[in-house]
Amino acid sequence: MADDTEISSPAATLVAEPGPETAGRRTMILNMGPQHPSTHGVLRIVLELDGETIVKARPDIGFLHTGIEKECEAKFYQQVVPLTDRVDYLANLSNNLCYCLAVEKLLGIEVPRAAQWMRVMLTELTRINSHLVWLGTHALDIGAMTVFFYCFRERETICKLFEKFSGQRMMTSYFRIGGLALEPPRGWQQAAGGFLKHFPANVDEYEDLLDKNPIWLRRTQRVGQVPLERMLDLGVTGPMIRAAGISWDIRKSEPYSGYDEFDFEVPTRTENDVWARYRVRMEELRQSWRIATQALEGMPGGPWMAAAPKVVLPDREKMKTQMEALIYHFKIVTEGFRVPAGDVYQCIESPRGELGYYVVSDGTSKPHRVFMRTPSFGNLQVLPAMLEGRLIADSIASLGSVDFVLGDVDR
Amino acid sequence: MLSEELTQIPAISALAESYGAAILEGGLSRGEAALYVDPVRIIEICRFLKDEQGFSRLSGVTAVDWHPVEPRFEVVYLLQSLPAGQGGPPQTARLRLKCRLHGEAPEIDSVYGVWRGADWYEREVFDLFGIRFREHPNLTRILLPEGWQGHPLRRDYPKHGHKYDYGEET
Amino acid sequence: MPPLPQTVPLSWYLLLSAILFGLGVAGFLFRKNIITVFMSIELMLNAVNLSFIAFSYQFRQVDGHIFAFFVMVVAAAEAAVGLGIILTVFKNRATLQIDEISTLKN
Amino acid sequence: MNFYILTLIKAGLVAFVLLTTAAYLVWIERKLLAHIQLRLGPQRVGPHGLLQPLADLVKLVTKEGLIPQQVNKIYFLLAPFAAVMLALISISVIPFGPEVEIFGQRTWLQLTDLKIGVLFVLAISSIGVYGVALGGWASNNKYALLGGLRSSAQMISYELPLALAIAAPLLLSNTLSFRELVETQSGFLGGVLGNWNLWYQPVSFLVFLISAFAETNRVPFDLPEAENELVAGFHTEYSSLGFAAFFTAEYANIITACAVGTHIWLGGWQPIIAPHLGGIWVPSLVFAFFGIMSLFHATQPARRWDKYTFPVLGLAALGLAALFAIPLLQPVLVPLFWFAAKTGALIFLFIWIRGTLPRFRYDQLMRFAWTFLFPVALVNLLVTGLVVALQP
Amino acid sequence: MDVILFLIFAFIAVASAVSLVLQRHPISSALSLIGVMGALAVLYLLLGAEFMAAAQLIVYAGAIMVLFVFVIMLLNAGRERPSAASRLVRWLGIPLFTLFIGVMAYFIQTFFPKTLDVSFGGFTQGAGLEIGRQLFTRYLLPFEVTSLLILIAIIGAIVLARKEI
Repeated sequence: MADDTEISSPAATLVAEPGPETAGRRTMILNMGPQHPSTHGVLRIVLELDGETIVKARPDIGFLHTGIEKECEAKFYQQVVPLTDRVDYLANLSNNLCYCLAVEKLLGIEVPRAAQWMRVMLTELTRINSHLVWLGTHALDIGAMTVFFYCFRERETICKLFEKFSGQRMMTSYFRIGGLALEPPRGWQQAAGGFLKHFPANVDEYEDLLDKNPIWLRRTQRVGQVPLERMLDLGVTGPMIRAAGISWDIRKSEPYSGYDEFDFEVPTRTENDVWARYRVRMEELRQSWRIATQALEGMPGGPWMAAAPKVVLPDREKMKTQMEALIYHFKIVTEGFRVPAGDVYQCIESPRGELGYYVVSDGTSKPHRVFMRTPSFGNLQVLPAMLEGRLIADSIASLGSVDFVLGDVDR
Repeated sequence: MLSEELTQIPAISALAESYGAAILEGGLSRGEAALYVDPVRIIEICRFLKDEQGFSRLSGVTAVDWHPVEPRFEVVYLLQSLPAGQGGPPQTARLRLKCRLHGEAPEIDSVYGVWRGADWYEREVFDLFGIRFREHPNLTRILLPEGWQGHPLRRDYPKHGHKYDYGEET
Repeated sequence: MPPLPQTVPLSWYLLLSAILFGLGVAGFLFRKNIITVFMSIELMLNAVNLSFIAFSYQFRQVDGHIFAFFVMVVAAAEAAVGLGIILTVFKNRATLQIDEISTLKN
Repeated sequence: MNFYILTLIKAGLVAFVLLTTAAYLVWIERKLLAHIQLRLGPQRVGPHGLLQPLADLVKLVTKEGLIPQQVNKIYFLLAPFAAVMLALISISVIPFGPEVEIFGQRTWLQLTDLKIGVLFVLAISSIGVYGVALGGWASNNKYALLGGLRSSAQMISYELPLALAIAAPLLLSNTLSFRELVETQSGFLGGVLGNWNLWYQPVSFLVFLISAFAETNRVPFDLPEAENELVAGFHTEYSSLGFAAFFTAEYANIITACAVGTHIWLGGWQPIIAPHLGGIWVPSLVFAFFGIMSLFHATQPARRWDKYTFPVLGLAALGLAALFAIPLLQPVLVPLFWFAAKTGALIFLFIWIRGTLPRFRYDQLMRFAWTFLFPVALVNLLVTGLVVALQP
Repeated sequence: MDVILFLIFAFIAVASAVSLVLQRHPISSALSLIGVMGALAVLYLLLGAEFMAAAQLIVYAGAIMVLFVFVIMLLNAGRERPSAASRLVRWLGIPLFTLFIGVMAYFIQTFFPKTLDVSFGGFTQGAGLEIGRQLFTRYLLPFEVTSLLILIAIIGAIVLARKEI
């Protein structure tokens, strides 16, 4: 055996030169991502390892930065809606909703009750959709393969439902400033009702696979804990903070789109670990189901669009019969609508936490500035605190429990 | 100088009492309170609001560029308090702080010391607007690559990027 | 070339054992890497085991096997402790070269 | 010379059957997992994806074998070879059935019988770690190295409970040869149920199963290749034939482990039910039932293809049933059937577990081996030893 | 047949041992040593020591050498640097080695005449039964003492493996 090839190289070093931060200890730098099965996209985490223990974790983001905020400045207000879909591609309707609410607030438009309820129903389905993807991938990360397929079975139904409504499975862009883009299709009640009827049983099924599974418990309990103060300090929101014991849900504390008319609970846990986040999201699945069922059953009648001719595209029917409607249609499509100057910050509870749109208008038909306060960006800051001092395997579970979407982080 | 409605909000009246001179302007529109404050004293004000008035959360930090106008930049802090409600979810109050900065080498103190969560937001503002945050522990580009030229969210940064500027749209 | 014998003379086994032992000694003396030195010792032990088992065959008794078995056990214990020592030494000195670990003081 | 020819024929046959089984095990696993997960699994290549293994083979062979720049070439190429070779060697001492007469030749359905067959399998499996460790190390990739390190530590640790678990039934059977092991389990408890070691040694069987999961790097112990942590673990850098070799080795190891379990605890090729209760007809009945089911389903095809595939399948099964009913062939085929059925049941367990359980964390895995499995196996061995010693 | 097998595996053993001494990289040396052990296991089989052959593979190749490989991988031990003195030693070494082998061969030929032959199957007690019996009767005390030794080794290894020393 000729041994001409040089074997020892820095890549294979478990025992590197002692770094300045970890004087005396030998560590290895592991570049996790941007292409790694468990970073859920293009997140890169630079891990400094001592054996399999993480000494230091430094997240590196921006690989999916597409400059959506800049792009918004070049679009008319109504043209921004499809862009918001691409921010958090798993909770597109939440983003649609938040943006529409913000602009409606600027415009001072009141959305009809039927549209509000429909929005609530669809955003809750979006939440279910997003949580299902989270549960599936999270379980897959920990090695439970079957849960993934079970979750995607229900997600498929939701996607088909969305397709029925908007013609698109993921990038629905279904909400418009002033209401809904299209009238709901015929037979939508049956379609939505059919899904909602079976869903609780499906959640039980997921729990059957995981809840009492000793390996699952061992992998999730007391993993990924961060002190509550640290979490608040870092601006963590959503299920993460609810799993830490704070019963804060924007749907309750600052109701929007008629959420105060619905009866639901805000699930909380106090353990503040991966397990608690899992439990909180599982409960949220049930609560979302409750809200969606209520919305479906009590769906009020009436128009789907606000009575704001300068903002809302006119009916096809009217356009062909009324001159005025045709003019409005022409003006809205070609030069958009003007929005009074000012700024608003509208936040909603997205599946991941506080989703806020800070929209600044300078009085023209294009937004001067759209800032997206995305939940994943805020939540991801907690990573170093969560990973350091833990094992690599725990980092996978912890990462999954944050439930971030890279589109949401990088925008 | 603050409007009647604004001073009825306890946190703002308390702030006006202690830091009256630092509050330059204030307004309440569409139910949202916003204060323009002196950029020099931003840390003190934030600390006061966090420690005394319960604004324990920083939702985000961003900026707005009013390009031809000077002072050009507005740094916006989105604050939120989370006091526990009576037997229910916390009652939240929101407040916006704004600081105007001049376009020549804009600089402001970092509020990282007050809320750790400001870390990435300030880096993002630095990255996209080129506003420097003094005393920030790691002020580097966060979304764009290290060697990127310019700050894209400035209004004078072409919307189609440098290479593809056809001169039609600005 | 003489024809090969039908059976193997016992002395061949012993000679093989001697050669292996000699090579072990050579490795022990020549090599600078502490792990390789350690492996050379293992080679010598193996060579001795071969002799034991060959003798065991000669006397048609299993006592040789049992001695070889004990040697093996000792080798296992030795490997556990020895490698532990090597790990510790490497942690403190960052080298495996035996001539660089000549002093007890750090 | 007859002996050599026969051995060569048998070796070729065994290698062929084992490799084909390993390839089809992939298909079976994909199908089973798919059905556990409410999917259909492979469907495109051949009826019900039956030619999928062939397609996989063609794909893997014709793919470019990439050797990255930074690897140590010799060991990089040696590792998959060693893995697959060691995986195939250990099958040579495992019998598939009793002594039979084929074309007037009396022979054992086994390559060779070692007096220390069990020890031999243990020895080979303990060396099996080199393929994985070396592959991980030679790849010169951090993920692969971590995978290699994990697997060597894991396999050393689980080797202990495995050996201790095997030792206990050996005390009962008082032999190290697989052939004799199976023969000591002949006879029937109360004249009905097979006199298996499993009934006397349930604890050691469980310990063996768990350790076997760990030794073959299967869920929930598949940490060396945990794709969510270490990308693909030790075979991150392997493609084409290298990857195929590791894959084959893994499945061959599963087959070996299951066969060993069958022989030591489940009575090898001994039937479950005594012959006088109709045990000899069980294979025929099973195949006949399967064939009738297939034919029945062919009348109500769920998919277009089923109209043609199910009758073929059904007729083939009925043919097998008839084959098993021929008295002349029964002495050969029935033991083979039982052996295959028991091994298949264990393999099914392996796949089933993969569809159900998540993965352990590394430290939990080690703690499980040392603080639970090892003491349990040890106590079981002590108790067994005491009982055997105190028996008159 | 016996002779052919012996010669093949003796050659493998010697070649691997030479490779162990001459290879510059510890991993190569370790693999060579595994080769030696594998060849020796086959030779043990030829000598009728079936149990020892299996033990050789399980304990030596399967456990001890895995530990070695593990440590080499863990430390990422690189190629050895030849030191200045080694050339002199090598010049002296080869004659010394030949001398040693020669002397040994002489003694072996003197003490063990050629009449002692080894044929496969000539000794059949090495299959575990006899070893076990001897181990637990005649050699019970040494056996217990080795268990004590192993205990001490375990404790020693644990103490050494602790982080702060």
